[in-house]
Amino acid sequence: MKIHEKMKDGVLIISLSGKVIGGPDLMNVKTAFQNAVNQDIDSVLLDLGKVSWMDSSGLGIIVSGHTTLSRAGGALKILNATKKINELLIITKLSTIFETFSDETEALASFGE
Amino acid sequence: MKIHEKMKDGVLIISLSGKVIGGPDLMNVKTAFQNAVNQDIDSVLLDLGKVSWMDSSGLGIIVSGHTTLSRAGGALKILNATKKINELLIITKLSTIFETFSDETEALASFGE
Amino acid sequence: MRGIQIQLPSEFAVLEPLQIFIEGLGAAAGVEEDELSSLSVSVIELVKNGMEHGNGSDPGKMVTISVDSFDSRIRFFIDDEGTWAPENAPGFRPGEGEELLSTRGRGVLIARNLARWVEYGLTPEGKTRVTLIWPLN
Amino acid sequence: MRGIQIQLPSEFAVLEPLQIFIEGLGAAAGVEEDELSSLSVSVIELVKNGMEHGNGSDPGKMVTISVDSFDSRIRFFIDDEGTWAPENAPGFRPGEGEELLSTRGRGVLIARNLARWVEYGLTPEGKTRVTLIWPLN
Ligand SMILES: Nc1ncnc2c1ncn2[C@@H]1O[C@H](COP(=O)(O)OP(=O)(O)O)[C@@H](O)[C@H]1O
Ligand SMILES: Nc1ncnc2c1ncn2[C@@H]1O[C@H](COP(=O)(O)OP(=O)(O)O)[C@@H](O)[C@H]1O
Repeated sequence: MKIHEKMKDGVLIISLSGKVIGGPDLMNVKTAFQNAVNQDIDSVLLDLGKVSWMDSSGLGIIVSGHTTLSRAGGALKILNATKKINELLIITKLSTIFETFSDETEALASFGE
Repeated sequence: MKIHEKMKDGVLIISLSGKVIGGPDLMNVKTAFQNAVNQDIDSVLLDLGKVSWMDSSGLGIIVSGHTTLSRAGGALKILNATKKINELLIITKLSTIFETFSDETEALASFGE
Repeated sequence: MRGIQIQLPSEFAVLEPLQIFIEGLGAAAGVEEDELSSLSVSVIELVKNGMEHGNGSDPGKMVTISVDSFDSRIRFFIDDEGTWAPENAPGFRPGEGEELLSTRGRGVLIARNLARWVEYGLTPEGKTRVTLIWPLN
Repeated sequence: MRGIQIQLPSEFAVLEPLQIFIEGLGAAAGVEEDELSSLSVSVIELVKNGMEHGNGSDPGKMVTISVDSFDSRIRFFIDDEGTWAPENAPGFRPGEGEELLSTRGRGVLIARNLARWVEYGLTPEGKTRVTLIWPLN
């Protein structure tokens, strides 16, 4: 798994790529969310478009990011969930919690609303 | 493994790609050499540039192609052996048997000499 | 394919190689390309549970995966060295309300949904055995 | 990583999944990226031999691969259900002349060269065990 971060229109876009599988790697994602809050960034867009494989450990990390940001008064939204990830979100009812987008511009604009 | 065949300048170029691993797949390569002989084609260039993995089963097939073509008065030459394949050719001394090329034009021209 | 057995220490480092291996075995047994990742997710969820809950993440304790294919289905046994107790096993359905935001408790739920057939039981020796059956079309 | 064991039926269909698994385990154990395929070629050569020569390609007979990593090396045992006899084992050096054009007899040679340490022996029960030791830098 790789993590890439960039700021755009006041939103931190965190992009994951590769396999999001259980193990120490996942701590880095957790840290990325925590760092955002520490830097007073409260709008985070998580781009999952390049994630080739993900399981419940990945969902756990996303939920923990949601909690971290919500507590700080911010929001975590999801961009480019693959078909397989959408399936996981639906099975676990997390689809009722997360706003998901397939278009970056739309996703970024939604934070201003 | 995939096999692709094309004629160029009177030479049959057989290109393998993917993994050349033991199993029934290899019979298709053997058949390709035999078909060439049956069609009176005696110059065959085996392109290994896209082979990602190969073991002794692959070498066995190449040697059998060499034998099939030599018996028919023809020749089998090798194009684009990867570093790993070259290593196998050297370990097994097959490098003393096979002409290898890294340039298609040069390889094709060599059949006319 | 009958008699495949994979014994692994309870270390997360083996999960990624295992995931690819399971997909490769699935492909060889005839699972369709676009179902392979659902198969591997299901198996990995159960293997992680065996490592964590069954073996307490002790690298000296093993999870053993047995794979056998039969007419139109593949059967996986995922055994660990613990003894599973039904009363300690929530997580078979999605949480509601606050629980929905738990960072855990989704593994079995996901495996059951993707694989459709996942049963908890015990080996002849009384250790935890999870059985997953994957139909082949 | 200690205690990994992979039992496989003598069927060529398992070789490709195994090849990827071995590379994944090698990577997790610290084998360098560009050495991974040499490792998997070596192991696959020995596994194929176990299937063919040890088990007579009987899918009911198993090859068992044990993988343990120690300080700066990984050890593989490749066991089959036969009993290897030294006098039946040519192929440890490249043939000369006509023999060079044999379609077979290169597996052990390749494994020995790529892995540098490959030994034939017997398990405590007297079955064939090939030991391959791969150094880690
Ligand atoms: N192999 C096992 N051995 C013992 N308990 C298990 C096992 N698998 C699952 N469980 C129990 O079922 C619960 C739910 O598992 P799961 O849905 O995968 O969520 P999580 O692993 O995140 O807790 C676990 O917390 C555990 O109590
Ligand atoms: N596991 C084994 N059990 C019995 N004999 C073996 C085993 N491995 C190798 N041999 C013997 O060593 C010979 C050389 O093996 P190898 O170099 O791999 O070439 P090949 O398998 O193509 O014959 C085999 O033909 C066989 O006689």
